[in-house]
Amino acid sequence: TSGGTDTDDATDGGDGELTPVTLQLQWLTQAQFGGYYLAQANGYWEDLGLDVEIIPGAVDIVPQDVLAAGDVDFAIAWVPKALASIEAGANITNIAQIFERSGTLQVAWADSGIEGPADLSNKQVGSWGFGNEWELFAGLTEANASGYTIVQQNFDMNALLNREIDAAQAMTYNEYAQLLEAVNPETGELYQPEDFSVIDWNEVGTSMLQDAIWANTERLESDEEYADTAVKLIQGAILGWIDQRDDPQAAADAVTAAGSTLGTSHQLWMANEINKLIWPSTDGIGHINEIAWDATVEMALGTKNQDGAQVITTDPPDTAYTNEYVDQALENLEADGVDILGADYEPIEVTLEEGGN
Amino acid sequence: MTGLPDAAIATQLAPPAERRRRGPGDRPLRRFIGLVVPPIVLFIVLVLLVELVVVAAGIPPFVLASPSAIWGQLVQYAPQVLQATLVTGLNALIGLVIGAVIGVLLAIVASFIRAIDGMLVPIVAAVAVVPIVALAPVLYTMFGSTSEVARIIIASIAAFVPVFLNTLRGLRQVRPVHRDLMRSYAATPRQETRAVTIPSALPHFFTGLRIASSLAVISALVAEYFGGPRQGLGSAITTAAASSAYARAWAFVIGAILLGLVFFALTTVIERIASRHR
Amino acid sequence: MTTTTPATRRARRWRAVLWGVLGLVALAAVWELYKLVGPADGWLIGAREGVTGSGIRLLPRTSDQAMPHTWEMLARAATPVTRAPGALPLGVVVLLAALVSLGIAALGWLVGVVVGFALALLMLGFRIAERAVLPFVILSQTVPLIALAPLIRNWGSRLEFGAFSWESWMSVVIIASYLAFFPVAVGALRGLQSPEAADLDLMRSYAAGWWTTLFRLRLPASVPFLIPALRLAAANAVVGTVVAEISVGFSGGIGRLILETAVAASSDPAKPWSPILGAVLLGLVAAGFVALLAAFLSPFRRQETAA
Amino acid sequence: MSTSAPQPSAAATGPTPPADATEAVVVRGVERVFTGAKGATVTALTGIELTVHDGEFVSLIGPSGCGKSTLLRLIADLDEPTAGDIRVFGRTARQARIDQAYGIAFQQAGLLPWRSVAANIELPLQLHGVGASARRARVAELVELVGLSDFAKHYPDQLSGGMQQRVAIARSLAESPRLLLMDEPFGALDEMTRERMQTELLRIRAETGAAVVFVTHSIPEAVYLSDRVVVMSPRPGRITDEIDVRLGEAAERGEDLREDTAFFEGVTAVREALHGPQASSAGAARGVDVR
Amino acid sequence: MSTSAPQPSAAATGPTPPADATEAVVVRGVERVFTGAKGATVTALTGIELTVHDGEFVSLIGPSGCGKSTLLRLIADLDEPTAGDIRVFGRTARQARIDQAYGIAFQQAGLLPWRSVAANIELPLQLHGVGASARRARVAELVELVGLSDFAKHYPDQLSGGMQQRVAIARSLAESPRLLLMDEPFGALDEMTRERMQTELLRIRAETGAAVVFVTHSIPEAVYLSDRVVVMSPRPGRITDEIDVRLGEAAERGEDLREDTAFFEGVTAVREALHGPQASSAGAARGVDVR
Ligand SMILES: Nc1ncnc2c1ncn2[C@@H]1O[C@H](COP(=O)(O)OP(=O)(O)OP(=O)(O)O)[C@@H](O)[C@H]1O
Ligand SMILES: Nc1ncnc2c1ncn2[C@@H]1O[C@H](COP(=O)(O)OP(=O)(O)OP(=O)(O)O)[C@@H](O)[C@H]1O
Ligand SMILES: [Mg+2]
Ligand SMILES: [Mg+2]
Repeated sequence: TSGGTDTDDATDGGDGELTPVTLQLQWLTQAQFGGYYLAQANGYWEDLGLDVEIIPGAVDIVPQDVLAAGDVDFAIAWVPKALASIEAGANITNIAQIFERSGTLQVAWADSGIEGPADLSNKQVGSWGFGNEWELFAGLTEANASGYTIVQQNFDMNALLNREIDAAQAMTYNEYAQLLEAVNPETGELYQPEDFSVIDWNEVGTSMLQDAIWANTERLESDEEYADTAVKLIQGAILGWIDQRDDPQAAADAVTAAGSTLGTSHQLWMANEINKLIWPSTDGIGHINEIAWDATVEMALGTKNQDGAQVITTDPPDTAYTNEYVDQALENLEADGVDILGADYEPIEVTLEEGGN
Repeated sequence: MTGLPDAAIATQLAPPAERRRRGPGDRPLRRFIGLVVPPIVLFIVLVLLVELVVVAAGIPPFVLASPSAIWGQLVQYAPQVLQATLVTGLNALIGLVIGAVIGVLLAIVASFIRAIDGMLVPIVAAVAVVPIVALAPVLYTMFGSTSEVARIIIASIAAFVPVFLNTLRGLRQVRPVHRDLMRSYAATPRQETRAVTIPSALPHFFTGLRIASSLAVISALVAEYFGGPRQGLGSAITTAAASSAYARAWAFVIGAILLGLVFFALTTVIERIASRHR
Repeated sequence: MTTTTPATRRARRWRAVLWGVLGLVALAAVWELYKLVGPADGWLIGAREGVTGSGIRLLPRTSDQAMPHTWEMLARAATPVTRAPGALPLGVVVLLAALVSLGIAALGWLVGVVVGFALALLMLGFRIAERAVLPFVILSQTVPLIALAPLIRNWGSRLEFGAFSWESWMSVVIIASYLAFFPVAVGALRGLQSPEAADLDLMRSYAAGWWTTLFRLRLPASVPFLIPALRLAAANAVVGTVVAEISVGFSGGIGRLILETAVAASSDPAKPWSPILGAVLLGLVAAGFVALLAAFLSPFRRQETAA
Repeated sequence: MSTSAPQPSAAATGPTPPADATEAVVVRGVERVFTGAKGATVTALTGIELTVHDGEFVSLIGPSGCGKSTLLRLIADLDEPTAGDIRVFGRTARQARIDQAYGIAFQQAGLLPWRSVAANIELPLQLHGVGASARRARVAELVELVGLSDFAKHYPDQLSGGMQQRVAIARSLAESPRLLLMDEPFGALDEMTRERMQTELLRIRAETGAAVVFVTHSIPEAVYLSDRVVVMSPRPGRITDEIDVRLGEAAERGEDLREDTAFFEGVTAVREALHGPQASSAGAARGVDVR
Repeated sequence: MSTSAPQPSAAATGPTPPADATEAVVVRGVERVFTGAKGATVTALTGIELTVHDGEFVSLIGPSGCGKSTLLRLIADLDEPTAGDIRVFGRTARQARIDQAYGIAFQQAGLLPWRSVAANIELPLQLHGVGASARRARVAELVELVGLSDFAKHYPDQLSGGMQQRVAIARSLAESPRLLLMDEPFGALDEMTRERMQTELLRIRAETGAAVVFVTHSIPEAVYLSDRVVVMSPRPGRITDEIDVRLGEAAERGEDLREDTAFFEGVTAVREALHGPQASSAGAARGVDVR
């Protein structure tokens, strides 16, 4: 674990009165949120005087709306989706951009000849919907692709494996692993990365910002204690993420202990892949890069989905993000000598087992 | 006797009982007004109430869309709503037909062969309680997720249960006096089936069909949440809701409600015609 | 009248069970048989050359991924969920989750029954209410749950007083009851209206009031209508619970397991079948409970057997 | 024509004031008009004048739709007249109902299927707060009276139609009413059971001494049972004749009475009052009876 | 005691061989034993000897459960005897059914509710392949015969009970059978409609000249209609008496016959055969009738 964090800087910790906080995730308990579970398991938040309840997401849960409605104190959400909610009237602020890179891929068979978004023209393209499709549409728009058909993608990758669709949406840390855990009936062995060709939106240049911590704008402004809590929440979470960086297995174990039934190797793969999205960090984990933000906003304004709907039609308000709280948390941590950049981070090698088990 | 046989029937409104309660001289127009006006009045009151609450309490649109906003979206997206309704409606219709045909065929077989009936009991009971959400992903894998087949199958499974149970009950409810009559005419089994068994079972079949119609619509719609081509109401609702466009989501929901209403009304009319002389 | 002795009745029940088991075995046999003889990629018609995913598949694929062997499903249920030390067999996890869901479904059923009954009483008492409300009771079931889930969640979370605070399972209960109340409202109304005019005249001749008539006549008379309604409500409550767990989120139940194991469909195809079968079992158990309840109410169901 | 003044055959009953408490039922100038959905009206009864003396057995007979049931329902206050006045033991019909001054039985026995024979009989007692032990005692008396002591614990579906009717009669007697109202109580029974039930009813009535208003379609039944037969005719429903047929003291009337000449004479008298003096033959019988 | 040899009252019927085709129905030594669920047996009929001559009207009367319906069903070959032999116009019952030698009507009119009156009446013709125009002609005759010409296009639910029964009778006459089997066809009708229907039946029968086996509970009905009344008694079901009551040529019997002394004598004779010579009074009437 990262050095010296569990020592002192707990300002008002220890005297029993913990502030209750609720944090809404955007999907089920899994290593995608490992940092939060580690922060909880290792008592970082408790040390800071917070009693954080982590609430897993579900199919119809829109975390940023839950937050805006006042049902929870903080929420994890992707930026483009949150921008849409802000335009719909949600009064929320991005206070920490945990993931620096996008984890979304469009995967095709290696023999399909699909190398970039332009090749998706006239193809059957899988997508999950639920607001997870904007990078895909941005890529398609930018490459002037046409004639493609969007197919609602299931939770599994069978549509691609059965060659019903030409390219499937996949997160590096989840669905992509599902492909590599499946047995190739021709060889009797697991599929190999060489069997697939991958479009990475980070490389194409239409990646958008993903997992961020969101807070209620109004409360940030009017409620000092809430603002204080925001800092502590970020600070504790960062410690958790650092633990995951240093020991992905610990993260995998923590989420399994929290009730996830994903296979063991799959879980570890996910923890490792998530690390790659965070580390090494350019400005310190959580700091919102203005250029990346503006790029995301610009694409959100310019992209239309198959119904012709846009993510947003006008620029988001200035309150849509702030580095005020994350910077303070980073400052506190740096003072304790915590490595918030992970400059020499190296991912581990994970071997996927059949079925992810 | 089986898992849920009478359930489906007994809990539905019985038009004949309703009819008998009315006085002799009740004119159709009056009856129509009596039937239609109260719900419409209630509907208008509810809509106004919601609008008032939303406006007065300043409820944000991502919590509850105001009726006026929904109407606005409905007008704006009318072509899409219509298109999506047609797609889902067609799936539901085909599913309903397939489910009804299989239900009737199996009911006929079960009415002839007791063993088959006994074997179908647990299967039908299980099919009656299986959540669609659980079945959908599996069916997409089996039948592919680029065609509407899996959705149609889900709709037909949902429609199958009430049609099967009601038809089977109907086939068993041939009155003994009619059986005796047929025997006294030395009628062949075929003649008996044609002249007595099928006409006796017909109203029961249509009752089953009416129940099945609503189930087929809602099942075809829910199945869209989990895969398949993205054209129907279910996909549109999820997509809109996920981007916090709740007013748009509700515009599609209204399409869903209207679709359910049309199916229900049509099958009710058919049922009434079929059981007119009873 | 045909009199049935307990012995013959028991024999008949055993025969029913036997046939039921045979039916399940036959179903499994059909599954395996089709898997054996069916084309691996199913039967696809109208596929266009070079267009991925075109055509309509009329017969399902038989690949292990699409149709795992029945014994593989069973074997998967017997092996632990994950390789994590101390992990329970998948089947046990499913059963535990099913138990949790059963509790929630039972609560949802109860709420649904109470609400449904209250509505039925309202409609019984006021004819105008029946005319105005009944169409909406029917319409309510065509509203997709997804449209309501956020509303229920949000409004629930606003209810907070004293030590009480809204938990996610309560949203699940509400959604389950939303599906459960419908058959009860319709069935109870018909049951309460079932006494004949002569019976009502009799009560009037005794100068019995509305409530006395309700308790002494209408309620007992409604039982035969109520039992199937309750059974349907139980099935609906289970379906509602599973859907709600997936939709608005609740950990620990069978719905969540369905969602979680769905991702294994590509790589561990037997795994998702366990919670699916668990959900079916759950529905059957719920129906069984109502059957038990029906047995307790059997004195009020004499007219059914007599009819 | 319609209000042909009734000629009560029992002594000492001039046109007394309606409040005379010695009469079981006094109906004065009663009319009942039903209003249909679109304002069409059906005159079910008009100008009804009827007095039933205490302890008297009066049958109402007439073709279907002549208003027999309607008249009985008016007396029982299950329905209200559009004109006229009804007194039961000197009280208004409504008050009489509330006071439980009458017992009533219908064509369908109308037993509650979920209650045993005993529980069905004690229903009215229970509703009026009679204590459990008093109820038990009364029920024992009543099942004895109708000859069903061995069946007290049985349920209606275990009884034959005739036995069910006996239970219904026992129930109508539960509160020892001085007036029994019966609307074709034996209409659903087969003829032999029916004859037995008629004999029983006479015996019960002799034991209780109650007045009875009895609706029937059957001429022999009316003649066999009644002190007086009131003949009604439809469109609009009115009383056309009253025939005194007292064949003898109720308790002494046995089965053999049915083979008595006086009985056949009574039957013939009522038949003629109903059909007119020349018995109509095939031609008239072919008249269409639309429901 | 059980097989008291019947003494047919019509002339010229000694113990002829069973195959005598001049007799409508010949029942010889018939027994019917039902086997219950756990092997218990019910002897519904035993030692039945009965001959119905061509054109004769025979009523079966007896208390509930004495096997009247069972006997009729055996003659109709809707059920089979466990012993004995039944001939209908010299053929076996089965052959007679296949040859459509009889028409049948039940207590429930048993019309098919989804067929109009005309379509109900033509049902047997249709089943036996009679051409459409021939059917139409025959149906026209039959609705005329039962006085329902104006109602041919109506549906059963639009008719009164009496009209429905007339349709059922028309249907049973469709193929001009020489034998009519009727199981309480008027049992569900009210008494006045019933009397009218009886008169009609006599007329129809006179026009067609068919033999009739008629099951009834009603003594006056049996006496009014029949040439001969066969009295049965239960446990086990057997024939105890046969009474010749021919009141006159069927066609000439009118309503006034019901007020005739001969009629009352017939009623008394049948009553005594049923109940024993001393008409039983209250005590016996109280006997329990379990279904
Ligand atoms: N609730 C009602 N509304 C309208 N008309 C009615 C109502 N009740 C009875 N009538 C009419 O009043 C007339 C008399 O009916 P009632 O039932 O008293 O006849 P009834 O003599 O008892 O006939 P039945 O012998 O068939 O029982 C009939 O024409 C009937 O249609
Ligand atoms: N299918 C059957 N199985 C067993 N027992 C039967 C069956 N049909 C009739 N019985 C018995 O045979 C006896 C005669 O019955 P049947 O119906 O012929 O009497 P019935 O004289 O027509 O009586 P009712 O006047 O009530 O119609 C009864 O004891 C009855 O219980
Ligand atoms: Mg009446
Ligand atoms: Mg019978």
